[in-house]
Amino acid sequence: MAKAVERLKTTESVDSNATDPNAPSFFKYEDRIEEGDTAIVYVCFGVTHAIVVKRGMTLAMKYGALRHEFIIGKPWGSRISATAGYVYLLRPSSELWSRSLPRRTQILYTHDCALILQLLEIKPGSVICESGTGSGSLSHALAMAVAPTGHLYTHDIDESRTKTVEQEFKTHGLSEVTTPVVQDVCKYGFFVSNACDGVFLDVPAPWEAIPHAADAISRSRGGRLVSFSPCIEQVQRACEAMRKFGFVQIETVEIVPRTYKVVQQNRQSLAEFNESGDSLAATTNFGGRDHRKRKAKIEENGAESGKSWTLASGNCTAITFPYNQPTHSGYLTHATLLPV
Amino acid sequence: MAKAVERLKTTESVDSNATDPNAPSFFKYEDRIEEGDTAIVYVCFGVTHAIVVKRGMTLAMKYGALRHEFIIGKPWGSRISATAGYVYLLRPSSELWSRSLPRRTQILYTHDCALILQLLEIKPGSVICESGTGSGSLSHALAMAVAPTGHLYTHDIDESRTKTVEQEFKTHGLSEVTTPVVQDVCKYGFFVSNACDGVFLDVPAPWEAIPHAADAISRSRGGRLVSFSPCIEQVQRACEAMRKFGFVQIETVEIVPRTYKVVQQNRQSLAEFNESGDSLAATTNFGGRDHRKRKAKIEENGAESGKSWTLASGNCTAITFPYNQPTHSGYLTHATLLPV
Amino acid sequence: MDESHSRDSLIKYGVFLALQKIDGEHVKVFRLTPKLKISHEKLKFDGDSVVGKPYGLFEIVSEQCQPLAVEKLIEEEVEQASSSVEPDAAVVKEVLAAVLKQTDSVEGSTDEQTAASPVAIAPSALRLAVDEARQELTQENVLALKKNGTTTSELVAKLVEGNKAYNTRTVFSQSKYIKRKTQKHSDRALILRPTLRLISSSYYTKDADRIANLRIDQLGMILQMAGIHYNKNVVLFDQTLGLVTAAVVERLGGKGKCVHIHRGSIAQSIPCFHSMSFDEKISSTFLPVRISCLLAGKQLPYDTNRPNYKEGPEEKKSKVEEDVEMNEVKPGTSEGGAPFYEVDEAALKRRQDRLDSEKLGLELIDRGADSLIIATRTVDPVSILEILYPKLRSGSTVVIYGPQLKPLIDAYEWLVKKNAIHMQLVDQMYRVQQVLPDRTHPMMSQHVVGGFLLSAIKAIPPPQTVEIAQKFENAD
Amino acid sequence: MDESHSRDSLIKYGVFLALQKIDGEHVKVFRLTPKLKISHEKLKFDGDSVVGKPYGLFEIVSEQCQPLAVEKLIEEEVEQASSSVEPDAAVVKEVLAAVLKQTDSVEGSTDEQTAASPVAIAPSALRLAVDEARQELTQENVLALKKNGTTTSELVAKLVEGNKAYNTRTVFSQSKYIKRKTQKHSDRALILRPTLRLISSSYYTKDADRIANLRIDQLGMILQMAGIHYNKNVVLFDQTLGLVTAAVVERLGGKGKCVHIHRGSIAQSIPCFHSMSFDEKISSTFLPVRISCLLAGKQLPYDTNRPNYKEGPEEKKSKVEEDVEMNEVKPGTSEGGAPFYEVDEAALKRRQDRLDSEKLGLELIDRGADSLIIATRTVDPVSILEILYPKLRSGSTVVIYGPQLKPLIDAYEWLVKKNAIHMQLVDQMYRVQQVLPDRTHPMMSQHVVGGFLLSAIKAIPPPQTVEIAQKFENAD
Repeated sequence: MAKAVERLKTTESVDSNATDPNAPSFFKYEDRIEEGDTAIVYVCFGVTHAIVVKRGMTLAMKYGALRHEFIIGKPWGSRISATAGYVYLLRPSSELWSRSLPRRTQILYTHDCALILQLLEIKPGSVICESGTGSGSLSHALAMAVAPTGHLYTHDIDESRTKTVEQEFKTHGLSEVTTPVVQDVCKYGFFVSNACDGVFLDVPAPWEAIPHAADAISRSRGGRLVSFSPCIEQVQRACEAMRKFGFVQIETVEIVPRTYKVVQQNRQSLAEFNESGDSLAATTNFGGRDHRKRKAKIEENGAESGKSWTLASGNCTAITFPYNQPTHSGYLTHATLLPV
Repeated sequence: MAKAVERLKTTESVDSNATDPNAPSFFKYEDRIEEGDTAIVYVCFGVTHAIVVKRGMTLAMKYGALRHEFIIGKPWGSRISATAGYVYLLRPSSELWSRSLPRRTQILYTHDCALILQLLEIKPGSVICESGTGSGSLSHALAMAVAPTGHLYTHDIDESRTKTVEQEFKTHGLSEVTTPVVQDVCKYGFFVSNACDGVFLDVPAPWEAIPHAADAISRSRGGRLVSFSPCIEQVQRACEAMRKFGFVQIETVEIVPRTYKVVQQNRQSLAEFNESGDSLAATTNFGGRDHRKRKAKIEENGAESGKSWTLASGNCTAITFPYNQPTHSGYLTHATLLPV
Repeated sequence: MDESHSRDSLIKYGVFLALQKIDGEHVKVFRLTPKLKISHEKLKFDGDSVVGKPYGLFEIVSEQCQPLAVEKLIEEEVEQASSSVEPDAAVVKEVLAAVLKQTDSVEGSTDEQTAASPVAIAPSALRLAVDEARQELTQENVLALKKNGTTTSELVAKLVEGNKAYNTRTVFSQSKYIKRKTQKHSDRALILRPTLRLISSSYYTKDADRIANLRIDQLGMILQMAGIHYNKNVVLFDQTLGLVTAAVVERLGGKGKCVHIHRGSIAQSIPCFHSMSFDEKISSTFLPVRISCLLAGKQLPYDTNRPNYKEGPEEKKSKVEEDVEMNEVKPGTSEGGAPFYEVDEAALKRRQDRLDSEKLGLELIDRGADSLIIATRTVDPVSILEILYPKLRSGSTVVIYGPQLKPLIDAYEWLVKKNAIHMQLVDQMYRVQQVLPDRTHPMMSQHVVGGFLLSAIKAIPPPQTVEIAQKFENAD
Repeated sequence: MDESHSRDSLIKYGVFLALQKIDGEHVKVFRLTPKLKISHEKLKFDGDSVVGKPYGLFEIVSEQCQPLAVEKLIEEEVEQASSSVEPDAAVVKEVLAAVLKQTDSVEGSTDEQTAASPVAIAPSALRLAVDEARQELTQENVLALKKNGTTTSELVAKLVEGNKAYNTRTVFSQSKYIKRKTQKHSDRALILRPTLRLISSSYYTKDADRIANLRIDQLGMILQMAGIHYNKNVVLFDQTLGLVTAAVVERLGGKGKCVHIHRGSIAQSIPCFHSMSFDEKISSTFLPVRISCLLAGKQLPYDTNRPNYKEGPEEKKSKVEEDVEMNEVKPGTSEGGAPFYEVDEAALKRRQDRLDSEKLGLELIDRGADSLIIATRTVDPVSILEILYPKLRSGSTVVIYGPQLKPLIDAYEWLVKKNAIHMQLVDQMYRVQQVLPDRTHPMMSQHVVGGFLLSAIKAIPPPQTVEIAQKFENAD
């Protein structure tokens, strides 16, 4: 096939540590943190750092310095003091990794990732093709879902991204189930042909990649295709291409998430209001002049800001927070290719 | 102007009763129902009938027959027995009228009407052009908002619709503030030029009507344009036309409403569940085998079904109901034409 | 995955099937038994006719299923696509021209008006005429044609011919009419192995209340926030007919544990789980544990003389019947549908197996699971947290799903007091788009119910700061 | 409407203005006073420079406002439209070619890659490079250019030239970059008379909390469900800074009554109402009534020695200051900002006027209003219903808006017990769409807070059915 010739570059995965059950891995479930483990340092809601624990290293963050020495041997989930405050040490998960990873590109929101996995009908043993790799956020979620017997082929046109995610997979014990590929799938198709159970596309012109996706999917098993696009025009062209290449069950959906904060609900009667005004805000204690600054502060603390207050039992309510939220990320178009 | 020549047909309004303060009218606020009044017979949530009260007439509806005789002289808001149940007699409002009117076309939802009025910046004294008239649902809302000193020109290509709405306006005391016109605004423009404060378009090809809308709007006062379209492709073309014809503040919005039902909230502990199962549904007493039928019954009673139960104070919650709801009607694109 | 796919490539009796009409809205999940008459969205066929055929696309002629090549769909699509390169108006004119040529019964008076009618949609231009009244083909004609094996597209053409009102319609109503008629008489269907996506869709549109309104996107969020993957130890309370249980067990892929907390003596009312027909290896991670054992704090023996819970008699009976209809029963075992008093040897063996699994499950709970999922419909999550949260390993994930906000707010308060971190309370709107040339817009109406999701991570209560302070000179 | 529009066609001191940048996101509403320096979304100009000019479109050069003809915008639009008839790729290539031709400082290595790069958007293709770091034009350069009167489009061209990273960007980030830069340096603005739409938008994006999250679509629903039009008698409790009051008063058009229930001795904290600058005729329907009178059940005299409510001292002070900044004070009167101890003649006259209005208002309440609107933020609607609902005429409309669901559920229960009918509890999602060729999608993020709306109609308690039964032979 022309494909093999045109293929730009494949980075072969090294599976040195994959057979060692004690090697660092996202799948390890020891009680205590060991050297070489990837740990998520949870500073506060929305602020996390991923580190590979190594003696002699120090993490500098919002709450000061944290020497890795003091992390080793601590139980997962521990609270630990840094020089200027305390943090928590958490096990890596694909959700926490996507919050903590070094962003090289815009990444998919957790709610989109979660639905993509469902729409791909992914499970251990699935063979999945992805493009583009980007920052590897979804790639991690896909790799963890297909492990230990499936495989993820993740494609990107940018070699540096591919190299980085390959190194991350190695560090996270995911090398055996992943193959990062430098390849423009719109032009040259996927690394495998007639082999996979699902294809995920996050590319500018998905319609160009759809014939290649059809080719990558196993003919005997059939498979699923999911395409993510921000603009409706991309969706229109993608749907047309899917119909043309024999996909069925074509459907386009979108998610608009809403996050809440739990706060005290302060209600007052008309008489109370007449007496003392609404200086007591409806639900929170911010408001008035400086509320923008206070809002920012609360936002930083995020959904957990409630913790700093005494929540009177049973008298709580949830308010939409923050006031400004994502209202669109992209449309997810999904379809089935039947076996032949 | 060519316009005057091409104009197809104008139905001149007869304002015989408009000067009589006791004439039937949507603006009348007498205590009791008089002969000739339009009354809304409220059967149950979602079922209303608009009647013109006239001795000798009888309304046949779900709860049997209701002779108009017994309506005359009753206070507005009364509950009255028909032959097979009781109903309420309500004053007409544009919201109740739009629920009760004889539908000749699909009509706009209340939430869309409400926003359209805001986006038109309508008020008593405004001069508004509308197309199409359709069933006259929005026309009534517009006419009531511009009264007593403004005017509504409502255009439709279908003469029978125009005739019907003209008759309705007469019956409802709105003749003086309205002029229904049989005219294709996409081809021949509006009945007035350089005169109005706002234009509302609900036509298949709004981009064809937009230059005419610009012409209809007062040059010295400027004005507002609102266009309703179900499909995004219509919106794209409309926006392009608006920019081309000098509109500013062009924005497209959509509303997705959500209706709730208030029900008892039944919560059980794990031990209670273990003992007796979840035969007690989460929030309502429907469920199990026949729940589809019961659901239908509840739906009929609508939001007020709570009334038939004893609502234990403070233990209520609101659930999304019905399960299936409108999720799209159309996009509203609005814009400003500045005075010159 | 490969094994299970290649293992049984042909449809046979006893399997669960997911049936969906092409362009249909609902998925039907059912178990194929002999002599079954299947009826779904105006589609009718003999179940026997699919036996021995591969899963995939079928055409139904005279109530018999015949496999159909996907190429057929592609051909039609290419034809349609090549004509839709032109603006919609052209397509419509073609259709109209074809209709006018083929039939003499059309009144010609309004042709011109229609041909010149605008291309796009305006609600006000939509006439609400009653179709059936103007339809010249009678219902009997239609049935007769279908019996004779007329194909759907032929049939639709005939219907369009027979409909006098057709050419007085606007384009919107015309295309809607064609689509509606095609849908109604379409005799093409997909018959597939049930997957979580299909089962979830089937129950959500048919019976959202019984699965606590759990939608596929929120099911995905449960798995994502709980961090489910192979080799994970999960404890689960599931009031979603086994939907969440099935999703967790599938993601474990045969390695790890899914402790399923259930009422009564055996795990029942989990048709979604059964529909997945997991093989023995995958099922091995499914460990049902009785609530009564949890409440008692130890494993209880089976009380054969007195079931340790009461059935709410009629209500429960009719439920069992319904569940049978819904194929809740796992094929090849008597679980679920069997009487509760078992006497034979095999039954005793099964009971011992259950006790063994339960023991494993209870041990895991005591040792500390890595994830707790509560997918509740009526049960207060706090009453579950009180029993299970203290036993979780530190750093484990907690995910609570429920159709009501208030119980989750209470759970939020409870977790705050236990120093849980990374807490998020979310819901989401989920909307399907119609994507068609010049007719792209969100679906006009759809199921909108859903639930709320609370997620958190269990943290260890703070260590004595003294200990740390000794190590740092500049400690705060 | 005509009078008010033609009355003052030129901007003068003392008027309220609504300022919005072209392509800007926020509306700023403020009162024009002499020597005001206006600053809004990176826009800066002398307020004095707009005095004596007509409302409309302005270009700001060297901090001075110059009226700009709309034709200018149209011309540019036509130019842009004619080029965007081509697919996006062509536009991009043109832009790139132009950039490459004009500048020597661009590293050529990645040109080809960019030119061949895909046309549309993919998030994963978005590089998160820091713009400023790669920008060769310094901030000083930019400011100098602006001082020299360089136009926005010229400036953007220069910035694009100076940005080395420009041609390594994807189209998405390119167009985003141009848009961002254009917005940042755009010196065009609309200066308009405040309208409810503009005021509503201004407060919603800036201070949603203070107007109880009331969005324009929900404001519209309040008016629609309450059935507000000329000659209607309305009683209103307003915790939305006067937004709902202003909307009702405008719709009454000078005929009818709007009884505004307020705390304290005078109606305050209603900047939205004041920003509308209603003339005397329109304002005549505005009848403020003190809550204390309602609670007492009669009109109370003004207690000049002791204001009958306490200010929450600091908090209230800073609020007053802020409100002054926000031009809450009605021009030409001392209301709102004035001290509470009034001694002079004019003050006594105003007090008498207020007492007269209040008397009218109280009389209307007792006679029975046609509509009750409760737009609440913190106050329990039931505590208002208890006082006002019994006095409403039968058949009148009741609309309750609030940012929280629970108080509305309680109000729902209360109204059910009073036999209210036609009850609806709703909320709605409101989303802005970006509509651009090949880049159409809902806005990526926006303000999402809102509230809930409960509406009902007061019905007369059922008449004795005996009375009716006598009249019908076949009565049920």
